Amino acid sequence: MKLSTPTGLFNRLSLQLALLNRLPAPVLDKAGALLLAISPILPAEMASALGTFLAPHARPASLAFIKMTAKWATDARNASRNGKKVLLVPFNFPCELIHAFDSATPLTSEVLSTLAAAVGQGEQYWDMAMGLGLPDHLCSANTIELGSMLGSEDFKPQAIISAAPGGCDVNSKIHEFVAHHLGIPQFFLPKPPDDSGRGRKQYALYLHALIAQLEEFLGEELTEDKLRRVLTKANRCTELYYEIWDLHKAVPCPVPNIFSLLLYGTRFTMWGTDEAIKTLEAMVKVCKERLARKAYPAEKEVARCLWAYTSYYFDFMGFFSWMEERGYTHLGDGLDLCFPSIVDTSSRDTMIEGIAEAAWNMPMTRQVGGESMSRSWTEDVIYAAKELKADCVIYCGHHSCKQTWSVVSILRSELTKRTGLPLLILQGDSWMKRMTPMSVLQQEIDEFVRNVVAKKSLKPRKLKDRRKSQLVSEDNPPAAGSSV
Amino acid sequence: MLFAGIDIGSLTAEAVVLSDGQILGSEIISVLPHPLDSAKEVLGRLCSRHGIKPEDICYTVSTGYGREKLQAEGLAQENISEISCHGLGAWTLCPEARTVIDIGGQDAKVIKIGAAGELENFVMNDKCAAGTGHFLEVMSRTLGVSLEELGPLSLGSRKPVEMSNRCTIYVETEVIHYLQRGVSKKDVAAGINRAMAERVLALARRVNPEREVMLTGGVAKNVAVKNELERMLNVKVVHAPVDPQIIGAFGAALFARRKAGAG
Amino acid sequence: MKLPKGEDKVLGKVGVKKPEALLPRLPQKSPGISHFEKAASAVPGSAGRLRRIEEEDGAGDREPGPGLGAVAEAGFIAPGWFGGEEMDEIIKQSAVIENEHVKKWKRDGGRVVGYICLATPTEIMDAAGLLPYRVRALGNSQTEMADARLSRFNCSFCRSCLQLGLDGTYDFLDGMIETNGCDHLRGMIENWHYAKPFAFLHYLKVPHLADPSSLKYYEEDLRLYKQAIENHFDVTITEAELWNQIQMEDRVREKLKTIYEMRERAEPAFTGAETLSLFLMATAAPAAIREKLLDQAIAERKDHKIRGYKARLLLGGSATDEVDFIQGIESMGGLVVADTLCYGSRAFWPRLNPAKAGDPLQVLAKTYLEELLCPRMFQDFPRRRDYVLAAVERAKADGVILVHNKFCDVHGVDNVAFRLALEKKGIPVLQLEKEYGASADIGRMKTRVQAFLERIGGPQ
Amino acid sequence: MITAGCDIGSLFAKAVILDGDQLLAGRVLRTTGNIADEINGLVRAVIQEAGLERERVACLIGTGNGADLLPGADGVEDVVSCVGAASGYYLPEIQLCIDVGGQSTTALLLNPEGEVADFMRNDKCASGSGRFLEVMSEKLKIGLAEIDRTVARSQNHIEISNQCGVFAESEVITHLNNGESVPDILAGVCASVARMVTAQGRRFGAAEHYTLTGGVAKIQTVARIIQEKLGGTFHPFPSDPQLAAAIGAALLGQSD
Repeated sequence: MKLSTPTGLFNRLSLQLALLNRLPAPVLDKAGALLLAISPILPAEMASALGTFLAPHARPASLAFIKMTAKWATDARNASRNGKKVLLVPFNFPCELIHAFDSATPLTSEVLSTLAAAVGQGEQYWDMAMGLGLPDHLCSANTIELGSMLGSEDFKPQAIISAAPGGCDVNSKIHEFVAHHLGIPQFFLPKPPDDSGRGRKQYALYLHALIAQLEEFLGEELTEDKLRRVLTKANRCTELYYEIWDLHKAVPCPVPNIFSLLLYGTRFTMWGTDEAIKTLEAMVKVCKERLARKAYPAEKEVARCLWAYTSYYFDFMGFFSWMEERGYTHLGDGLDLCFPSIVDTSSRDTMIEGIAEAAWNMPMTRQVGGESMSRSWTEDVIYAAKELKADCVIYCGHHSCKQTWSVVSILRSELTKRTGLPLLILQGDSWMKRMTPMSVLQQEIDEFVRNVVAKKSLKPRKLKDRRKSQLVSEDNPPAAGSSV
Repeated sequence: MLFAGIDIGSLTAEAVVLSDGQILGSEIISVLPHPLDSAKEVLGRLCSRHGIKPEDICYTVSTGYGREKLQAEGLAQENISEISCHGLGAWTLCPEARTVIDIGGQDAKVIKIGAAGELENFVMNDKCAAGTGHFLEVMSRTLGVSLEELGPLSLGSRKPVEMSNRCTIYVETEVIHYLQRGVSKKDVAAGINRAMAERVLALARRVNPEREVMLTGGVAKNVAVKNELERMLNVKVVHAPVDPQIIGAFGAALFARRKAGAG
Repeated sequence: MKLPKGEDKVLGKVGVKKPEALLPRLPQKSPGISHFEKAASAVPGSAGRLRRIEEEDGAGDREPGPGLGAVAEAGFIAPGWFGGEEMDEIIKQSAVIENEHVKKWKRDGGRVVGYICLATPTEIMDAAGLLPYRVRALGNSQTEMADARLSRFNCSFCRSCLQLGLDGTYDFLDGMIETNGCDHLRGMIENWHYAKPFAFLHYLKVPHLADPSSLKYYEEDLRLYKQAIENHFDVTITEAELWNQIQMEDRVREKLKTIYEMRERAEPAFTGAETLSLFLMATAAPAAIREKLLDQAIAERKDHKIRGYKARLLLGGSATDEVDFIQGIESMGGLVVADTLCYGSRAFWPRLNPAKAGDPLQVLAKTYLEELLCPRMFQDFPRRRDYVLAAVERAKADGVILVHNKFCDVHGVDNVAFRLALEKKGIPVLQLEKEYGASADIGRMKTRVQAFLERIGGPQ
Repeated sequence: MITAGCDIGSLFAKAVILDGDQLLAGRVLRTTGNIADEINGLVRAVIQEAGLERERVACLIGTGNGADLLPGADGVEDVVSCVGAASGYYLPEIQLCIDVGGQSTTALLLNPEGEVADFMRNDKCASGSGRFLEVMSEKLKIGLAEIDRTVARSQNHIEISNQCGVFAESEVITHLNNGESVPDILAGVCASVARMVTAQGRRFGAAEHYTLTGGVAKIQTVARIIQEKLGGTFHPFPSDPQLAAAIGAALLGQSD
């Protein structure tokens, strides 16, 4: 092992995770407890990240998640040694397809950026991309990871798959730029924005073409057996996904806030693997036990918040536990709204069809990649808000999400009209603290909950009988001597 | 023969008069609302201080925001962009520094100069306007110190505050927030200077700065920003032998001398 | 302090030219005399500040003609250096949204359908007897109605278009063809339709790839688009009529190309601002008029020569219909001799095959998809790059200005890749990020452009 | 009951004394770094202005970003609650209150009971805020109090189209360099602020009856353009609109 400190984002992260992965599970668990025990002497932010991840009520699932992520990163790290190729995929891509190949391993760029944000390393890689002159309105979820590839001695993937055309211009564009810049092949799974069935058919064609291209690129046939092996496990993941979904419905919510992230973190990286099943099972177990105990971290559940798109990841995940402490339940965000289906594993065709269905319903692809960006998104948010008994919806307003920003005003009016639920629109970058500091975001959420959401449950403050009043008499003008 | 360069920026106006290739005198004032007034004022002061008559100046080049207006109104024979002027001025003073970072009131620019002093490339802040002289001006005012004090003030800071906002107007509130909560001016000033340097850094990266860099404009006088830039960019900031704020006007005067055929 | 030796040479290299280039901002109008005759009979010294660039070459100043006042009253700054009756008229008409041709068409009972994206085959609308109108914002920067719906993070061009949609400027439209040109555009049309429903809205779904299956899909989509038009407007679009329109459109493209060739000459016949005006006119007038206007402009400028500019520039980048912006660049002496704009060469460079063989929709699909030169296509960066490089070479551009509207992701990123490619070839590039319609922003832009012109020198 | 409200915002601190719902005194102060002393002084001054002893004030409520800095406060309220309370109480017919503060614009939707039903802050950039207007008028060397008088002399419409405060400043400089007059440019700045505020005001759809609060509402030029653009019926806040949050705080101090 080289002794010098690696510079790139992936190199650093995967080394840290690889070290973790070497630890036997009981040791890791103990290490977790130990880390938590010493957290008061750690820097405040680091402590908050550990506090969130390793908080006793989430720890069994978090540890499983860390192990799973370590396996995911280590597989990519050791890929060339094991004769495998690393394919960089976006979050809105069914990674189980790549897991089905023996000679490939998927890396998800947004997840890497999120992990970087979780350990406070995002900004430096963003700056590397900016150094090339790239515009500052790009998506940090991609630009952080890709900035590292472009600007440092980081690991490079062998190919990029882009599933964003149709769902997100920014992602598609930055993928294209990176592929071109690094001189590696780029494969596509574009989404036709068409709800008539014609688009879905075309999408399946694109997927078949993609599979053929991958088979050729990897020199490996994607057999029925391989698909069945992965998709059987993916089906188990799907069952667990809906168990967690249902558990969200209980009041107070037994699902720890951070599970939103763990759930889609699993979906985007290791879906269809044993590690994913273990992680999801651990999550379900935690939730069920908490449900039985009616456990809730705060004194009481003050607000049940559904997040319309992404959450905030830049403050070492402390944001999730901050919400919990205040009695704000995070019911999941837009990235959790991927509604997987059980795949028919009877033949290669049915299985590929199942993957197409899964891809079609990946977050972002499903919502803003729909024929109408506002309608598909609105329907999903309203459905989830009703199902999960949300009493408010929060839009994080990541500045790069031009699609959601374009139609969030429509979402708001439809939401108000059809459910009466209020929508808080925040403006912060999900992955970088530069845009809006967490303290400001927290203040705004507090103000929103106090004044709009939880008002009913608070002590009513009756002003005297309302009447139209002269505030001041004519001869006593107020604020004399006051200046602007 | 006398040649003049007048640089009307958004915050300050400078004038330089050259005589026989030497700087006869220079003057800096805060701008007045109208660029013509600024030009007349700054040149007038310079002339009276050095006992010369404006008519004695045989060629004038204007630069900076007010450059076109000055020419249109006959106060200058020619106008040249501040980028070329800063480049030529800096190169003339210090030919080994091929990268010039000029932080003006509204614009920050990084200029690359060729071996013979020609303008090779430049980048300017097109993004958010934070990272300009205006930023430091607002912040020093908020801190209640002069622009000149902002640099030395921050030198002893061990714990610079972190400025998490990008927008100048929001950072101002952040500064107020820190001050109101009892953070020392030293640490706040250090945070401001670091934020400033970070913003310039992103710009500078785009042109691969050379080992030796010259800072021009008012910010060059801020020792903390200079130190931060040296550290972050891994470069050596060379000192201009004149007030770094007059380098634009100096470059303009050099152009004037050239244009008059006296070069 | 002594200046170091060699300073003289340096100054020569920086290459600053006498800034005479305060170009006349208004077209001249003098009935009966074409502009070159006017140029020859110009009276020196009379035009004051509105001096022409050619004065350098001894052509001298000339009197602003009559008509100038009338144009000024129309409330826009026309882009011409020269008038010429037809050009004046075109420039004047292209500076209003509901121009006289549109008004007349409506008065005569014609119907107008809007579109924005250049992946929209207008031949189908023409064949249905409709007037296809390419939506534009003409530098409008007041967007408070749009800002209540779209966000500050949305492209300011789209916000400007939405504002005009909501404030009634576009009430003359009888329908709209939407495309998934980019995310901002989709959001803009969704909000427009949500707040103020179109009488007719059809969504043409353009694939982001141009492989055979995408082509087939798009061809089918064109069929749906044709049917939607037929159903709503109660017309039948015959194959013969489609062929006619394909031929007509190809002739228009040919003429536009001729204009671009005339502009790329060593002594260009059109300024960049004039060319944009012509283009705008050619996408907002009935078919017959489009052709006629272009013919007239070509005839009028056949022997016209623009000289004395400082540098030849290529302008590339995102959707811009701002004549003012180009004029601002040209007023500093940087003549825009070529462009790779979406309101510009990219819209007509690919030629149609008018051979009347096969299915006309197939012909349209091939041209409009396979040859679509737009960063929304995520597969063919090399083709777009080569297109830019070829244009630079053809027009003998001294430098390239790449511009994108703030928050335009597809062009913002493509421009970086173009810049890297151009710089590799030693071609100077200036990259600008700007707010759409901020005409006063030209102050900020001018510093950059002037420095860029000083950098590249150009013909002395 | 006599109550006091103190609103410590990003640029200004405001304090009022209410007797029931009658305003006895109100003051506005531009704050600097030395906030604790300033606030103390402000509260003392306003109590004195009301001709009272400190003991007579039954309750002192703080609000605003700096509410935690208010010494001796009996409670803290959100700005939204305060502005909502004040505008809803004194103007029962309004459905919308647009509060233009030092660095943000907030649209408050009020229910028929005069309570805050929903609210929305403006986008990330500070344009359309009091600070934006201040920065621009500083550039033109015009005090905020002189804006209306200066704009009255405007003869031409100049458009300021940049939304970034600092870039808009460069636009202002460009106009100055082009020889445009200060009144004309200032009129453009006011129109630009008014457009931003209007856009925010429209986010909840059209309101029949509304009011404007915050310091910017005092600038007649801006308020007038907003009224023209928004339509509906404008109800002026019955006192200095910059005091609205402080008045609301004092009012909420009476509610127990």
